This record gives sequence, C-alpha cells and structure tokens, in this order.
Amino acid sequence: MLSDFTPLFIQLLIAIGLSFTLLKAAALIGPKRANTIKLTSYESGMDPIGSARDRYSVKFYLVAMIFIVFDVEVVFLYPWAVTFSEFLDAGVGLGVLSVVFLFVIILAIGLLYDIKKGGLEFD
Amino acid sequence: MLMTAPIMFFVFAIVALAAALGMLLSKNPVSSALWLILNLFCVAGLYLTLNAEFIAVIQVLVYAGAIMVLFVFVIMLLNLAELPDLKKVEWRRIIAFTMGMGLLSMLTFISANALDMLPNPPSLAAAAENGSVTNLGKALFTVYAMPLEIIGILLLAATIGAVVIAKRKPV
Amino acid sequence: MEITLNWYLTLSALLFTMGVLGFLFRRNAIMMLMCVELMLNSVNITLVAFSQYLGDVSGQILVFFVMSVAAAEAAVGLALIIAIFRGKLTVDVTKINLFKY
Amino acid sequence: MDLAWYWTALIAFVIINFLLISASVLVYAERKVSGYMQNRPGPNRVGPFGFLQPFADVVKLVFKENIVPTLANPFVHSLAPMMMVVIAMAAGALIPFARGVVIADMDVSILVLLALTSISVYGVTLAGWSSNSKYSLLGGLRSSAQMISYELSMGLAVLSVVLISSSLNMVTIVEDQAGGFGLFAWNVFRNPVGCILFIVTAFAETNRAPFDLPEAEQELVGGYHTEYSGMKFGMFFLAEYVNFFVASFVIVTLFFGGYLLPFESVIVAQFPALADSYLLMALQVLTVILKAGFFAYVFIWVRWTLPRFKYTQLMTLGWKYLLPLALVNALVVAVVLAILH
Amino acid sequence: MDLSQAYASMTGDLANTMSLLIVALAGLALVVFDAFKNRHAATPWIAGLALTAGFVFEVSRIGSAEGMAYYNMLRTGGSAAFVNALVLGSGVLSVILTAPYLKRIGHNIGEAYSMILFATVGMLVLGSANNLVTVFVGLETMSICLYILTGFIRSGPGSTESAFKYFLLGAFSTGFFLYGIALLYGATGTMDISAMRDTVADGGSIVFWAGVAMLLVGFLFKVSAAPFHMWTPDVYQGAPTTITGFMSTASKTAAFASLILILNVALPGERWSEVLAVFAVITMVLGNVIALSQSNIKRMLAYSSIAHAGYILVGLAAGSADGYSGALFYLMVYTIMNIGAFGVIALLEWDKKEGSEQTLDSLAGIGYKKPLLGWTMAVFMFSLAGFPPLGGFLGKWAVFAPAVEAGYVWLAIVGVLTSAVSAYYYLRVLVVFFMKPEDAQSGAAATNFVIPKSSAAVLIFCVVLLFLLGVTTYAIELTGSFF
Repeated sequence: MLSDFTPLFIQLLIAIGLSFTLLKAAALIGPKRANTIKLTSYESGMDPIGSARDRYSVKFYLVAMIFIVFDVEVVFLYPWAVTFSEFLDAGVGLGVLSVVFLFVIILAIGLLYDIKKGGLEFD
Repeated sequence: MLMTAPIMFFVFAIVALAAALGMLLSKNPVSSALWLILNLFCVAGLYLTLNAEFIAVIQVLVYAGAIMVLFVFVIMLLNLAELPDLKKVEWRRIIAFTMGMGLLSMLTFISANALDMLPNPPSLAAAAENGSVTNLGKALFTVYAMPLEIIGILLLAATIGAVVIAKRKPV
Repeated sequence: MEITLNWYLTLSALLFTMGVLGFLFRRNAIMMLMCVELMLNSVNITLVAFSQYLGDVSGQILVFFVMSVAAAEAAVGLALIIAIFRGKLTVDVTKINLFKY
Repeated sequence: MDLAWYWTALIAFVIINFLLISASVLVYAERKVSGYMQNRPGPNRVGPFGFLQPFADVVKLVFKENIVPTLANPFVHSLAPMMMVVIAMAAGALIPFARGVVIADMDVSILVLLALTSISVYGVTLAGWSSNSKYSLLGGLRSSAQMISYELSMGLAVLSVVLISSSLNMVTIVEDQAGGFGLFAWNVFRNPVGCILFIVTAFAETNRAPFDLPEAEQELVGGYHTEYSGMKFGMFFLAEYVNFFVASFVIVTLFFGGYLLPFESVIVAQFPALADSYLLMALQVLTVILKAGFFAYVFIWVRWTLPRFKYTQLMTLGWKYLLPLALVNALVVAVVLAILH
Repeated sequence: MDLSQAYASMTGDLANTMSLLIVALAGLALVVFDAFKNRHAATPWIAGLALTAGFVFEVSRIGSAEGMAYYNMLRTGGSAAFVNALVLGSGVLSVILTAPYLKRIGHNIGEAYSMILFATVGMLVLGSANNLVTVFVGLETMSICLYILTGFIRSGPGSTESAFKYFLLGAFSTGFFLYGIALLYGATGTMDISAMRDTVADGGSIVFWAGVAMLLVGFLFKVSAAPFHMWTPDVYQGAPTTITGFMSTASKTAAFASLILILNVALPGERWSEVLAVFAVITMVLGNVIALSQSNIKRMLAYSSIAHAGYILVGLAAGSADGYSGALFYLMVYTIMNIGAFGVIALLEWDKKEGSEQTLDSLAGIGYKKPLLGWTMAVFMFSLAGFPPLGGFLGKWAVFAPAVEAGYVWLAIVGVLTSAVSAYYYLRVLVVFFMKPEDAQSGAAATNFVIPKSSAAVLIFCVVLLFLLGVTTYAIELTGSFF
C-alpha cells in the first residue's frame, strides 16, 4: 500500500537533493568564460551545417512501436506468473496454460511479421 | 506516519492538474510531452492512495515508460517544433468553448454531490486485497480470458497496420 | 479529514474536461493525440476509484484493457502522422484540408 | 522493515553514500584491472597505490566550466544527467541486504525496478535531444533504441523468475531460494537460461561492455554526452557506475541467492545461537556485497576482453535472438512447473 | 471464486462461438501466410472461405435459443446469431468485391485481407457482447482495424488525411464512450448488461443517466448519426470504395446491435425515446438535404448512409419490441443495398483517385455502355429510395410502423418526407446513367474495361435478394421473433 512506498519516495528525495547540490556546487565554483566559438556544437572541428534536428529514418519509430506492443504483452503475463502456482493447486493448470499459449502465439506472429516484413532490418 | 493518505492525495492531485495545464499551454511539443509524463506519474501516485499498487506500477511501466517514449521519439523524428497545424475554422472554437464549459459544469456537478449512493470507503486491507496482483491474475485469466485474446488480436492488428502505414513511400 | 469517492471523481472530471478542451483547441496533431491519452487516463482514475469502493475487480481489469488500447491507438495514430507529415513536409502543407463540406 | 520515517531517511542516506563511494571504488578498480590486463600498472601516483585517483577526478570535474551549447534547452540539458543519477540511486532502495534489512519492501518491488529502468530511457533521449547537435541526437536515439529493445528480454527473464517463486516481492524471491543447503536451490541452477538472459540484458541496459556502441568514441564522437562538460559529464559517468553496481546486486538477488550464506542451514544447525542474531545479519550483508563485487568484476572483465558490437548486430541480437529465446524460456519454465506439480 | 471450475464450460463456449474462432484463426493464418508469400493469389480465397464458413455456422444458429458464453461475456444464438450472420455476410461480399478492385488500382497488398478479418472479429464481439468490458474491447478492435483499412491503400494524398481525421475523431469519441462505461459501472456496481437493470435504483441516479448519455455519444458517433457525422463524408470518400462499402454496413450493424441490446435490456425507463427521436430527425434531415448538393457520387452515397442511420434511429426511438426488430430488418436490407451501390461505383472509377474526384457528370450515359452496371444500379437506387417492390420499401415500413404505434406520428411523417427528398437525388443518378448523352472526352466514353465475373455475380445476388426481401415477409417474422 501507500505506506510501503514512502521509503522509496524518501530515497528519491534524498537522491534528488544530492544530485542537485552536486550540480549547483559545480555551477557556482566553475569558471564562466563563455564565448561564441566555444558554445557552438561540436562537429569535430568544422562549423556545424544545417539544423541539428532534421528528420532521421523511420527505423527508430518502428522499434519503439513494436516495443510498446510487446511491453503490454509482458505486463499482461505478470499476473499469470504470480498466480500460476494457485492455478496448478486448483488442478486447472492446463486451462490457463492454453489461454496464455494462445495469447503468446498471437503476439509471436506479430514478431514474426515484423522480422519478415522489414520492421526490424538495421542494415 | 508523516505521509498520511489525504496529504499525499492533495499533493498528487494538484501536481496532476498543474501538469495537465502545463501540457495544454506549452508551445514546444517536447515540453508538453514532459508535462504529460509528470501527469502520468501523479496519476500513478493517485492509484497508490487508492491502494491499487499493481495498477500504479503498471501505469508507470506501460504509460510513462513505453507510450510516452514513442511520443518523444516521433516528436524528435519529425522535428515537430514547427509542425503545421490542421486548420480549424474560427467559429468552431466558440462552439467548442461553450461545449467544454457545459461539459465541465455537468461533470463536476455530478461527481461533487450525487455520490451518497456508495457506502463507506473501503477498509485499508480490503482495498489492498482487491487491488492485489493475485486477485487481478485469477480474474483476468478465467472470467476475462476471452477479452484478453481479443486484446491480443487488437495489438497484432495495430502492429501490422502501423508497420505498413509507416513504411509506405510518401505519395 | 477523510478522502471520499467524490474527490477522485471530481478530479477525474476536471482532467477529462481539460483533455476535451485541449483536443478541441490545440490544432497540433501530436498535441491532440496527447489530449486523447490524457482523457483516457482520467477515465482510468474513475474506474480504479469505483473498483476499489465497490470491492469489485472488473474495474481494474478494464483499466488494463484501456491501457493496451491506448498503446495500440498511439502506435496507429503516430504511424498515420508520420505517413502524412513525411509526405507533406516536402509538399505544400496548406493542402492538408483537402475535402471541404 | 517498517521503521519511523526518519530512521528510513537515515538508512537511505547511508545506502546512497555507500553507492557513491562504491562507484568511485569501481572507477578505481576498473582502471587498475584494465591496466593489469594490458600489462601496465594503472593509476598509482595519487595516494597509496593510486587509491585517491577517483576523488581527484571528482574535484577536477567540479572546477571545470559547465558549457551549455547555444540553442540548447538549458533546463532539459541539466535535467537529463540528474534524472540518470536519481534513477540509479533510487534502485538501491529496493535491494534486500539481509533478512529484514531492506529500505523499501513492497509486494511489487521487482516491477518497480523494471519501471525505473524503463524511465531511465528518457535520461538518454533527452540528453541527446537537448544538446542540439546532430551527433548527440543520433547517439541518444540509438542508445535509447538499444535500451528499449533489451528491456523486453529483461522483463521476460524476470517473468521466468517470478513464475518459479510466484511472487513479485524481492525478499520472497530470495527466501524462495533458501532450500537445498542454501546453495543448490539458487535460481541459476533452476533457471539457467533465464540467468544468462538477465545478465546479457543487464549489460545492454547499463550501456556497458560489448553494448556500449552509442557512446563509442570513433563511432559517434562520444554519442549523447558529446556536448556535456564538467560536473554534468561526471554525473553521466557516476550514473553509469552506480547503474552497473546496482545491476550486479539485482543479478545476485534474483539468481544467486541474494543475502543467503551458501550453507546457511548447516551453519545455523552448528551454532543455534546464531539463528537471528546481528552477527548473522552482518554476515548476510557481507555475502551479498561480496557476490555483487564479484559480478562487478565480471562487468569490468568483460569490458576489456570482448570487442564492441556493430549497431546492426546489436539490434538483430536483441530482437531476433534474445526476445524469442526469452519468450520460449518463460513458457518452458511454466510447462516444467506444471509437469513437476 | 473457486478455480477448480474455472475452465469447465470452456469447450462448450468454444463450440457455441465457432464463427469467432474460425475468423480469428484464419486472420492469424493469413498474417503468417502473407509474411512468407507476399501478395499471393490465394490470400483473398482464404479470407473469403473463412468468412463463408462463419456465415454458414451463424445461419445454422439463428433458430437456436439465446444463450451466454465465456462467463456471460457474449450472447449466442437468436438475435446475436442474426447480427453475426449479417456482419459475416457483408464481410464475404466485400472480400469478393475487394479482390479484383485492389488488383486494378495496383495496391494489392495482402495485409488488407487479414485486416478485414480482424475487423470482423471486432464486429462479432461488439455485436454479441453482453458485458461492458467486451463492448469496449470489441468496439476498439473494430475501430482500429477500420482506421488502418482507410489509411492503408494510399492512392491519393486524400486517403491518409481522411484516415487520420477518422482516427482523431474516433479516439475522441472513445474517450466519451469509456467515461460512459465508467459512470454506468459506478452507478450499477456491475459490468454485466443483463444484470444492470435490477441493481439500478428506481429511475437511476444522476450518475446513471450521465453514463448513458456519454455511452450514447460514443454509439451515435460510430453509426455516424447527425451531430457526430462530420467524419463520414471525408472518410467514405478517402477510403478504397469496396472497403467503404464494408465499413458503412458491417460496422453500423454491430454498433446498432449493441445499442439495441443496451436500450432493450439495461435501461429501465422509456425516457430515451424522445432523445432518440430528436437525433433521428436531425440525422434524416441533414443527411438528405446535404446529399442533394453533392456532385461526387461517393460523397453523395456517404450522406445517404447518414440518412439511413437516421431511419434506423426512428425504429429505436419507437422503443417497442417491434421497433427493435424493425431496425434489425432495416439493417439487413440496408447492408445489401449499400454493398451493391458501392460495388457498382468501385467498377466505375477511372479517375485513378479511387473516385475521390470523380464527378457525377463524368458517368453520363454509362447505363447504355455497361447495361449490367446500369440496371443493377437502378435497382439499388430504387431500393434506397424505398420504392414498393424492393426491400427498401418494406424496411422503411418495418421501421416507421412501430414509431406510429408508439405515438410518434410526427416522426414517421418526417421520415416519409425525407425519403421523398432522397428519391430526387437517387433518381438523378439514374437520369445521368441513362438519359444524359455521352460527352466524348469524359470518362464514360473512355472506358473499355471488362467487369470481373465475381463482381457481376455479387451484384446480381444482391439484386435477387432485394427482390426477395421486398416480396416475401419471411425475414420480418424472423427478426420479429427475437424480441
């Protein structure tokens, strides 16, 4: 319940406090001699060409998209993993296994489709 | 204990509303995505005050950890700082505003005073047990087994559709 | 002072309305998708609140399914956005509203 | 354990400082070990046997100028390293150091750990995006694409562990491995494939060893932290070392019996007074740190032996080999459990 | 809940919902088959066979008694079997029409057929759902597959924009729909539709009625009723024509069936008739009036399908058992008419933009050049307008009569008037087809394509069915027996 999570929140607060002080200390102590040449983004010596944020290939979108679908699948399997021993004690292990097998096969077909149809080529 | 439920509720609720407002008003898509991620964290915190801890962790894992990653990727991919807007006609905004206000008043009126029908709030133990993983797991794989398979098919269709649409050459 | 069910419902009503207003007012494609995610999220709060107060688990099961539907919608919606704006950025964008009434 | 909040705060502070010091020890260890591997002594000028070298580095970084490139988004530029360090530290709260000695003991603690790793992707992506340079954006996208690909296999490896111990609570997972003289019931023997999977994905999640292509020097000019300098750059390194130290703790907790002494039941039988004494707790804390130390050594050892993956090999391994293997492993573990039952 | 009995009834349920199983497994098999053998000729055959098998199974189940499957998640037999048969029938006809159509426009991708199968799975689940969770899951599976189907085949720049517009408004209406489900769940404490009525306090609390209102918004959007119809013309014009036929018929059938179930079983009072009547009037008037001013034939048919949604709403507004069975009968007739009409248009497209820029005048004189298309289009137009010997007339009667009995005489009058208006733009199509002289340079003269036999067979089958439905009263008694 909520009471179990408070130690985690306390640890988070302390970690934020610590990293904030580290950064602030460095910002205060460090020298401040900014000039335009120094502030241009690093392009191994040459001056930068074009805006940094023009478009990159669609591969990254496809990876992230396939990642969500499988993340949701893994999330659906956690309740099964926790209650699997209870299903076995009740003697219906085969039933729940068939439900889970069908669910995993449906999404394995999704993975197969992605691999075959170029969703995951990284040439 | 210092962090009693009402204080946590107010902290999460106010930060959630502020984050939602931040998302609506920010100019740059990436900053609005960050505001939405903050909002999702606060909603996960709200689930904790409702003692549904499994749903809270799943919310962080799926929503904030996967869906918003895709949003941030696409924003960066398409360099959407100057994304062309879908043109909307001016008079539509007036109708939209009145509709929104009407909806707001209706919903807040309903939820604010009509709720004496549900008895007392759940006891701490009962709520935790109801929201526990074992309880969810048993119900999900027996009673709701069929919708689970249909959701599997839905996710498969979404993958295939997204791959085909995204990979087609621009026409 | 005790947090009753009304608080959760009022909060989710406010967030839902913000999502609706955001959807209607912001004309940026990605912003509208995010407003839809915000709307679905606020409904999830109502569902979990009702499920815990009623002591019944089906509300939280529906939250599970809503999350996977939101994931599928995000995947398809962003694929469509990429298909449109990849083609459009090279072409004149004002042609976006092709069909008039 | 349910102490008052200020005691938890104190213990949390102790744990965070322990992680900070261990990070600097690991920096020192890595440079020493890599030195001896390459037949050179490694740092030995600063302090006895060069032991104060990492602290000298930290002081140097504090005095360096903190450059923020033009047009970069200053807030997000400093948010990214902070986020990485905070997530690495927060994971420390979940690890059980001894029976009853854990800061945050929740029913879903292993899932919280996975949630934290899935959030750390943002640190990398935002670092790449906020420094407004082509190289860092591409480096950021590449390393986050790598991290999310391997996060799936990690989730499925954890799934097989949860199947065996049928609980999401890390303390219960460790107690479940207590049978068979506290050694032969370790999950590594009951679920070897899951263990290998988890270790490989742990390497990939922390951008270590063969999987550190995105910030490889000759590949992308330092990847997502090209534009960082001074303390922010130092924090990325601090986050990386804390990350792989915490990862080795988690490997030990899930697969190598966590804080269980190898022949605990035999020892307790010999000295019944030891049963739940503070000495046993101290011994348990010692065993878990030694085990984690061994795995930290493995991290360092692998980095200086294996060559780096190409990006195509890296993603192909993640999607076309590890993910199907993890899926099959989870199902096989379930079937074996059903048969044994 | 004791786990030992968890899967006792599973085998029985699978037997009862065999059609859902067949279509789902066929969809999965198609994905694997298409992944290995890209654009193989057999793909449409597999899809067609699976849908026909499901159709035959459901038709055999229509007579059997109403039952429940999967812990009261789905209804089987009786009216649910009728709705499933309608959806599967529309699926079969659409797959037969889509196969040659996709080849001709050069976008013959295999995924379209597996997407049609998955959309059918969503419609089968939505049509026969007895639990709010299943309604939501079915509606979402159907909607997402339809968004993909509209955005799939990118002949012109239009189809992606229309798919995206459809997606945005669809997602927006899902938010309302889900909020309605949440409020209903809170007010009644259960997700089971049939158990909802007795747990509601007398007349229900504000939360209950707000939930029903939100649910109605979601349903009215899905069936493209008046205030929520903005997406329909653009989407029907942008999507590939035979897919539009499938979309406009099968998804309306499933959505209306679920709405009928909720109105009939879950809601206690009669208060919903006035609200539905108002929506019916707006939809009929708006749909028919704007259809008058349309030059593009696909857009005109889109507005006509909005108008037909209004006629079906009249049946629902009656609120009586006859009203609901009349609506189901009207859905059957409407499905056949619309698939036929869109099928004919699919064959008449030579503007290489899937008919999105094809004006009515470019079809001048096609009736003589292609007599089969001309006459079948004539039958469809007469039936859509509601002339006596054809199914359309009997459908309109089956919907207006219960409205009159329930005391909404003014509603029936508005219905008849708008049908008269609709007769004008339907017959204008026939005038263009037959009376107008061909102008040499326009499309009609340039066509020398041959009509594929399968499409011709489908069109003739629809015409025969329309005559049968117009003459015999067997079908009306059948739908009457459900409620």
